Amino acid sequence: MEIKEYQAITEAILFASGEPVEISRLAEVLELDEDTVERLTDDLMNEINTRTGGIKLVRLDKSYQMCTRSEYADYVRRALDIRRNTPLTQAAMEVLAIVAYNQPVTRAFIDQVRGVDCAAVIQGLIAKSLIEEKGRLDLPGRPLLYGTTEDFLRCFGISSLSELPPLPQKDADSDMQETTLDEVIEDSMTQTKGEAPEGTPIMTGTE
Amino acid sequence: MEIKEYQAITEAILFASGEPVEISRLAEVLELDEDTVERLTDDLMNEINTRTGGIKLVRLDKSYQMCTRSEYADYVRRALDIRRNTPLTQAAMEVLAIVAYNQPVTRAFIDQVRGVDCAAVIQGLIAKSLIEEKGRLDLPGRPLLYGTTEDFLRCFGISSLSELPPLPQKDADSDMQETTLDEVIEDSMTQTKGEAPEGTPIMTGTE
Amino acid sequence: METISYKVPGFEGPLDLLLHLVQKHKLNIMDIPIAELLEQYMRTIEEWKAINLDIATEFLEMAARLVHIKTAMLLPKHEEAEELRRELSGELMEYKLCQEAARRLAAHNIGENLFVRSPLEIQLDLTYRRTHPTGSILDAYLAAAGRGRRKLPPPAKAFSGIVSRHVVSVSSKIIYVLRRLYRRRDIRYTALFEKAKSRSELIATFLALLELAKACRIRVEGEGDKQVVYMVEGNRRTRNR
Repeated sequence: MEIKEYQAITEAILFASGEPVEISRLAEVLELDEDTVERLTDDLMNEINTRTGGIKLVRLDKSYQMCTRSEYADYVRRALDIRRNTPLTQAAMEVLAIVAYNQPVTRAFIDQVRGVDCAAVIQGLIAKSLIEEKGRLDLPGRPLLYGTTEDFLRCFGISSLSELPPLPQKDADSDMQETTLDEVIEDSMTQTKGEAPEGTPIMTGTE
Repeated sequence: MEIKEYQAITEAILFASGEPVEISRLAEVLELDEDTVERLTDDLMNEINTRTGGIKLVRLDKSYQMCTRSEYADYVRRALDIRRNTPLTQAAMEVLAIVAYNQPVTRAFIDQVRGVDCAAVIQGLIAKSLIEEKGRLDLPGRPLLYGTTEDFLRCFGISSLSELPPLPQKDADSDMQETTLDEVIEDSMTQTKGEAPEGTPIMTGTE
Repeated sequence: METISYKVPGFEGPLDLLLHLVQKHKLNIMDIPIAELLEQYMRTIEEWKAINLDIATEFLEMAARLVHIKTAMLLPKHEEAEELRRELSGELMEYKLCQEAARRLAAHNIGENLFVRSPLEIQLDLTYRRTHPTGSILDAYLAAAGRGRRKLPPPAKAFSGIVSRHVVSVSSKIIYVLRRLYRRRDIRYTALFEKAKSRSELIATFLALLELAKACRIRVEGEGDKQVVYMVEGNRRTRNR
């Protein structure tokens, strides 16, 4: 088979799936190794994204997805009668930022950073498919862990978490000084380590 | 605006819609007359359908629709099929286990045990035919009850629910580290009242 | 807790308010003048009360915490107060960083303008075909239900207000008090404090007693050194059903 044909099949699959499709799945269907699939899909992406059209391919972690170009959003909305979603609230953005930069995280951790109960906000972000469960922490109570989704990557225009906007590090005027979020969090983790994890089930003390 | 741009918008709309879009609708959104829209969409269709790709445009009466090329149908089907048979997520496994050991159960009960909204996971398990509806509870709101299916038994290599791996017994004292406040209270209440501790760890949450 | 609207206009929570006050009054976040911050904080709370806003528990909890730190600082040796103050500084910096991260992230939000398709409807038998070892269902159950020991989640969120963050040791004291009461139905009030090794343990025990009394799980009778704490019988069942 020719490269062009593999690319055509890939295009058909991405169109039909709608959702992000993993490289491994494409490789299985095309009966090619993943490196080859990656190379030819990157080429396809390049071709589609440089021609004048309404569609583009995005790379999301280990997947590809087909979507519309953002510059035509207003027309698409009008044609399909899509109401604008209410934008993410400040609370939702804060929770999303905590999850994005620290994943996987527990709800207790999110609550602690924000100083308020975030259960409802977390549910909302899960419903919007921006965050999802990522297993459980191996601690008493086995709290759930949350992380961001591929939809999150798409919505924020990045193809992997390494492309998240950098956080302030040595901003001269801020009080942050040289602390990164990770350091601050690390600190607060060690500080609170002695205590029971806050939040859901109330732990017995160790008397 | 250039013709190319109108065509790009049309492409975006047809992509996002998936369904046939009427010429009149396109004309309204593009703010062009229908003849013009027809001409430029026919051109677009011609262009898309003559290049080597996985997508084509079709004309249906007074509408256009974007779809995959039929020669790639088998690949598309295979890709979607793989998607459907990806292994169960941890969340799905947990919901399945809660249903298996406590059936019939309400969604509220499942949500309560896991501490998160499980509606989407439950729907997924129903689609996979691992759980099914088992009537309604005779309570206000008449909540649906769920139980496991025969496919569930096959999936886990057992021939009846009685073959589910037994749950560990409560042991009297070593559990204090992980108990919740409620359990402490409950335990000590049953102890003082001289009742035997119940064997089933989870009671149906429907009292 | 979800039922209480904690969102006071403009503020995401007590940390947000504190950050606002720190910036407004140009306080040093690394070396917070607690007395001044407390005064500003209370003034804001009073203003809200004056216009009949519901003040959420988180805000009151923070007020109590500031008072606690301020009081602790009055002691001649106030290492503990310094520690509490540093802890608060850390939390504020962390939250500030969180807000900054949220701001930077929000600038990249293009999700609204990208449209994706829903998967093509193909008639497929969706029945799950994989098989799993029988034991994996038990593993999953234990993961979800917590070694088979977790029953229904705590009732009515009765204690959520005190379980959070800094005062978390209060929850262990609640258990401590209840456990002692389960052994005997009544206990001398002062006996509950005898084993405490630090001020914060004393405070936590005291707060635990207040919470339990408020939840009608215990009753305190008598005066002075003769006070006795009683278990309230049967209450949980009625509360819970």
